[in-house]
Amino acid sequence: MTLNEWLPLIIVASSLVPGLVIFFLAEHQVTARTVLNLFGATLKLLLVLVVYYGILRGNEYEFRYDIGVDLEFSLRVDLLSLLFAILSSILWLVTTLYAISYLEGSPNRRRFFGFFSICVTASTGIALSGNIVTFFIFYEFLTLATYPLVVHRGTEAALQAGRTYLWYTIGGGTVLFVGVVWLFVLGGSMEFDRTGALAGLAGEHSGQLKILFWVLIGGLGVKAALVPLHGWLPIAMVAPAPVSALLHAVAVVKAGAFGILRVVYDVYGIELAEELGLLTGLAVIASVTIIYGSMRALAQDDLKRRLAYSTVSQLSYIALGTATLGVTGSIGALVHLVHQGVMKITLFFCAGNLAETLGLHKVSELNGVGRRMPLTMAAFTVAAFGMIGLPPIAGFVSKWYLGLGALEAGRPWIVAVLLTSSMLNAAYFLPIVHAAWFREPDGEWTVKRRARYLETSWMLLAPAIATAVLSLAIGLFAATQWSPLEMARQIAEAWYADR
Amino acid sequence: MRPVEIGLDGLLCLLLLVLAWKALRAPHLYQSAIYFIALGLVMALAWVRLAAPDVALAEAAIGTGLLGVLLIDSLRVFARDSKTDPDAESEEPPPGEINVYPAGSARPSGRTLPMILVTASCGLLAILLVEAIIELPDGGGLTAAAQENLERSGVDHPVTAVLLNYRGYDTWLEVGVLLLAMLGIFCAGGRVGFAETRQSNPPGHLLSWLIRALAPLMILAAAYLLWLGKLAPGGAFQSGVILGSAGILLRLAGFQVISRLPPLAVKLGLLLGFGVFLIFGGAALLTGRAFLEYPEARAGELILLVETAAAVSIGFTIFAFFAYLNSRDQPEAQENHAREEGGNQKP
Amino acid sequence: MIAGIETHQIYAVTAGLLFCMSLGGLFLCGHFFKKIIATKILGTAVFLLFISLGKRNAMEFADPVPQAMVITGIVVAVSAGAFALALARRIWRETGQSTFEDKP
Amino acid sequence: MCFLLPARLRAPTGLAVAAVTAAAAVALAWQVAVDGMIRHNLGGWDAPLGIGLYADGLSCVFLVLTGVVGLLVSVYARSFFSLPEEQEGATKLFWPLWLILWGALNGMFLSADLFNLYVTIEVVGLAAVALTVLSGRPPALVAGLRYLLAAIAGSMAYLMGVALIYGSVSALDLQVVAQSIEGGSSLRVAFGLMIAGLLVKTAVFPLHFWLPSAHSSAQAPVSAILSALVVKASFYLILRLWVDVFDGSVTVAAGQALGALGAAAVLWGSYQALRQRRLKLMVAHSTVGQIGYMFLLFPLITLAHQGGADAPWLIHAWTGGIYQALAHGLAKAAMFLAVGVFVLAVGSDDREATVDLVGRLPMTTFALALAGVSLIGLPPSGGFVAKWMLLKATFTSGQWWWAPVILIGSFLTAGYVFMVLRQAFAPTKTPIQLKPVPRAMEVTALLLGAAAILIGFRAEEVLFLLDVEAPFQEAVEAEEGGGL
Amino acid sequence: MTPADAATIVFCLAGAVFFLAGTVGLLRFPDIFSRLHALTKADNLGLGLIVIGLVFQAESIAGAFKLLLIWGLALAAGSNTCYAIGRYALERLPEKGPKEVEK
Repeated sequence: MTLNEWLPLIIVASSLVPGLVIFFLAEHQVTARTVLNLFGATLKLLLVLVVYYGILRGNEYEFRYDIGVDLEFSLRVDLLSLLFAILSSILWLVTTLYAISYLEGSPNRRRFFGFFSICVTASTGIALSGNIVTFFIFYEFLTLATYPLVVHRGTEAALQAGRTYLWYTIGGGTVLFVGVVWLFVLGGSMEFDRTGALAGLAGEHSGQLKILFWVLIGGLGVKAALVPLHGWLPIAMVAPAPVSALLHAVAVVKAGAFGILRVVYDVYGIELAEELGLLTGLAVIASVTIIYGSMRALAQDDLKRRLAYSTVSQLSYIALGTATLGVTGSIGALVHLVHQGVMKITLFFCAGNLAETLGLHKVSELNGVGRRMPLTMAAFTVAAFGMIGLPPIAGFVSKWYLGLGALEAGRPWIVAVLLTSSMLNAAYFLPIVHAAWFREPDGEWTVKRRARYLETSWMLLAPAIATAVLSLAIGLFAATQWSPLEMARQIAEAWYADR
Repeated sequence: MRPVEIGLDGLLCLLLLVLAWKALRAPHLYQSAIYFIALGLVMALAWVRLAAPDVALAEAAIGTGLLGVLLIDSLRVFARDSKTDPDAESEEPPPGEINVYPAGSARPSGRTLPMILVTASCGLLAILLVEAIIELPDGGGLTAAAQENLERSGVDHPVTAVLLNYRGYDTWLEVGVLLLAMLGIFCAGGRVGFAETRQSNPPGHLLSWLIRALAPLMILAAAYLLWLGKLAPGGAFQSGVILGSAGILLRLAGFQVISRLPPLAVKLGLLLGFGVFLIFGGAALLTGRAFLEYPEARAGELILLVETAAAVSIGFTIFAFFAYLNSRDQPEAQENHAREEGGNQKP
Repeated sequence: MIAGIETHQIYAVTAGLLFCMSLGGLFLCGHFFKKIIATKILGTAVFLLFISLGKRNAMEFADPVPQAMVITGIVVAVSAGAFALALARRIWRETGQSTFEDKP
Repeated sequence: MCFLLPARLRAPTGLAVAAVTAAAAVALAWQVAVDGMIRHNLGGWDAPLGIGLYADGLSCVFLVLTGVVGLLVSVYARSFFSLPEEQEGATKLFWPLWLILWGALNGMFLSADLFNLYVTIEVVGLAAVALTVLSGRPPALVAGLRYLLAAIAGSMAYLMGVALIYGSVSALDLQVVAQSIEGGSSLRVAFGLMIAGLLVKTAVFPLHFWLPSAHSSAQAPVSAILSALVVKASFYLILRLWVDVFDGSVTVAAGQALGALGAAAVLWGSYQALRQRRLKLMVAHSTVGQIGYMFLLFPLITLAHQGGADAPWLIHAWTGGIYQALAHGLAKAAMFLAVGVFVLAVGSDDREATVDLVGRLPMTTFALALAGVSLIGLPPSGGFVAKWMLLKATFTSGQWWWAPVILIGSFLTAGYVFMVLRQAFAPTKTPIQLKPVPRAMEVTALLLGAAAILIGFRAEEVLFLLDVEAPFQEAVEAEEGGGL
Repeated sequence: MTPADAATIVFCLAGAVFFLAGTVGLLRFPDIFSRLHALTKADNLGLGLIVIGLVFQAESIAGAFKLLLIWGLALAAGSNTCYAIGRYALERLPEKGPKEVEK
């Protein structure tokens, strides 16, 4: 075996090993833990970049391992997996920094960081899975690794949320299990690079394939928070801010969305999906989710809950783009996977900063907070504008491509959905921005955490600003060679190459 | 088949069925036990009718004799020991009341449905089973094979050959089962070791004289049976059982048997048969033969040796069953009694 | 008709009946003591079948293999019975419980 | 050849013997893997007169499982029985009894003779009951008696079947019987009786009535042995009879019936487990459910016979069922041991008492969680591989009606596992004083849990071993041929 | 039929008659002592007669001796059993009065 074969495994292990080691460290060995965490995060990022470079030069990275009979574990790198892997390794690094400061002095940090690393392992594994079985293994692994994070605080609300989370995700996992086995029986091991294995079956088994598609979507839709399977997401908000940030930006919800991408493009293939008439249904569900999520977000006073519903809504842009036939729409979906992650993590960092520094949790308490915490609110504003879709921030790019794709595919109603949603986005984000900057503060701030120079601890501030700048940058430089947009374009064009 | 024979066999079988029915349905445990013992004796007759004197011996001695003693000894416990519930204490019949045995078949009325179900399914099973049995082919069996190899086995009696040579492994395990049951009984009793007490009412002079006289005779008989096993019905089991019953008789007459032996000897006695088998088996393996394989030339002597060890162990274990169970209750029962009296005096 | 019946068949059928009867008894009898007796009869029935099968050849010698197995079986069954009795006695002494139903 | 000597000595010797036994099992398995099936005629007498010992892939897999679980449980037991709390009753008899039990289990996996199998299952049964009542506590005594009577009835039914078989083919050796067997009602009845007797011992619904009380009232290492190994033994025997002896005469209806019992067990056992408040009872009920999964194997391999011996799902069903047995053995042992640690430390086995377990007994919680993951069948774990194979076989063979059972069972299992773990993260308001628990106990539980997960990573070796003299050779070859 | 055979038949029949009488006695007599009386007579004499009858069929002196030994042992055991039951009944009688004893 050459190094190229081992690299995918090493990428996955680069967070798993630190995670496991952390469990064996003592609670008070803060330095060792921090070093280990940052080392793992940096290493992973570097490795992913190395692999990206290699892929561009035409190298192949594949790791195979036979579990037994016909179960095969396979990690394989393609552009789509790289897109997701780069996103998660960057955001993991940032979030780790943030979490170290955020949780300073709280109990059970050993447990937290251990599971945190394992959680990222799972999402990298999902990204690199070479076949549907491996995908499923990591998908379930992710469920297990995130549960301790959701209930980390151990309060009654947290336990309640944990329970809801588990019932939803295990239920989804079970449904997905059926789907995966069924798929396996129909079409073999389902390597993601052998698209079209199912195409030959279309004539004979089209009924089965249709049902199977909805079984798979049903399983994945739980994590992707498609209505009506989204119930767990707003409740899971009780987790600490870094967890919510990671959960919403990369780990859990993206796993679902990523899975939908894989199923539509790599398992069924876009042609087969279209032929069976599956895409319209998916598009409808996604649209309903977008509108519903936004409406619900409007009604929330709790900042994190509002953000959560916003996630429900924004996530379905990916599904919507997937279901839009045509290169442009697919590009929109792919690029939104990245853009939404970066923007949403910024918003959660900011919400965390507000809560941690001033103890603010409600939208109605934010009057004038821009004066007390200008940098935080600046980052928040950038991300919020991005979400609404104002140029030149990242969100604009993805919405633009989505809309364009819908028109190309001849589905103007999707554009209407996008516009409505953007208006609703504006309706729930703009009041916050307005209140923060232009209203008078209601009274004195009760400061929980002081910093000497800045508005709050730099370790909390830096990640938020960094991701805000990033979301601005990937919007501004979308046309350059190294942007996510360019990557998305390559992926999508590959999918449609043979059409 | 002569009609007389059929009549005799039919009568025996009918008797078996009736006795079994009675044993299961008798209203008193005591009656159940008696019917069961009678069933065992009739069964021994049946074995003889079926040309299986070895089994008849084993059944009469172990199946009925030993188990009968144990059953009746247990009845003593079930009848005498009162519930530990202190409130019920005063309503208990006075000690010495032997005939009031707890009824065994008092059945709550709510159990009619399961009863019908069980009866119906057992009836169905009976039909299937009888049909299956009738369908079995006539003839067959391994008689011929056993006879053919008899010369190589070192003994002249086929049953002994099967027990100790052809299927010696089973016999080894079976000696193991005895040992295991002893351990199990220790567990059930919650105490390891024997505590024989003197009987509260010593038996008459006549009885102890008889038993004293019988004991050596029984040991002699045991040795004879052991030797006989080589060529005729008899062998380790039967002989072991006689040894065991000698011990039981002594015990019943109030002698302390096991308590007089050092604990190590007790353990050795229990382990002897199992161990000797194992040593021979291992030795055979070491000399390049199969486990438990006897060298043909000396098979007879070796088998006799193994049999002797097995017989001693069997006898000893069987006796130990009884000795343990029989002595088990007495010290504590007396203790309880003493405590109660103490308690009564205080208020 | 009657002359066609062999000794072993009479006993074999009896064995089958005994087996079913005692199986029913095992379920229906309440008291531990009777349940134990039922298991013993159950065993006896099986042994009876074995031995009657050994007698099929109508020879002077019965098949020695079933006989040896039955002797082994009797010892095993008696061991198990003694163990069961010991357990039942202990339960009775400790809790005054003599069936599975009554909870003292 | 390994002959396993029960030694009547205390812990250190016991442990040494345990290690030797486990090593012997592994060595034998190795030899079988390399050289193929081994047969040893005891006493130098060939079948039909003598008794043979016989080791093929199937027996070796179970031998090794017993060896691994047995060794770890022995280590655990050594600490457990030196605790002052666990000295009541006849606990010093644990070692001889356990080693006899182990020897008998091994003897059973190796035996090739129907009557000898009867003797070994009787030894297993008696030793298991004796271990159950070791503590001498009244609930254990009652449960033990119930277990004993059920076991005797079961083995007598089995023996009745053996008698009928001897009556029709005049042989007791498995291979000889298998060759000379023909149809006929007596064989069907014999087969039914044997299977029914063994079902009682395996505690398949609705014959599981004795299991929960017996397994939950025994002491922790004993519960682990009973749940992980003893019920597997009779399952092994059913499997052996089904595929090796009655190969030609099993019917679809019989397979479906057994599968239906298994399915009912899965649902009922898991549901009952969900309802229990006491942890040990919950784990015991869970055993009933998990055993049910193993029985789903029978309809799948039976229908295949009608469809030809090279049906592709055969190998899936076969390995799935056996993998379930292995994974459950490891996971359940881990679970009982972990619960044992917990009960010792906290002094209660109420489900609600697991509050803040993570903070107080992290290693034990982890063991519990790993075992739970395998029981649910979440990847990556042995349980996952098992359920994957079974589910796949149900789809391929067209018997899709078993699939919902598998899934609902998993879902219920997830329910009760997380009911325990849910509390584990809740911080305590009042710090509870924990009794110190020997480290070795926590570590062995964790090792078993980890093993249950790890066998999910590498099924290949196990499957290779299983291939030695396996049934369904045609299917294997067809599979391999197709693969190439 | 040899004279020995005839003797055997006569003695065995006589023995059987004693057994029958003893059994009838056991069933019909009112209290424990008279039942014991019936039983022991039947046992000792009936068995004795049958043994004598069988001695005529014995193949060797040793065989005959063994048969007689059986009788002797049965005699000893029977008398002892009878003695034990009687003693037990006597001890209990003052309190309880006559009652059923089933063996």
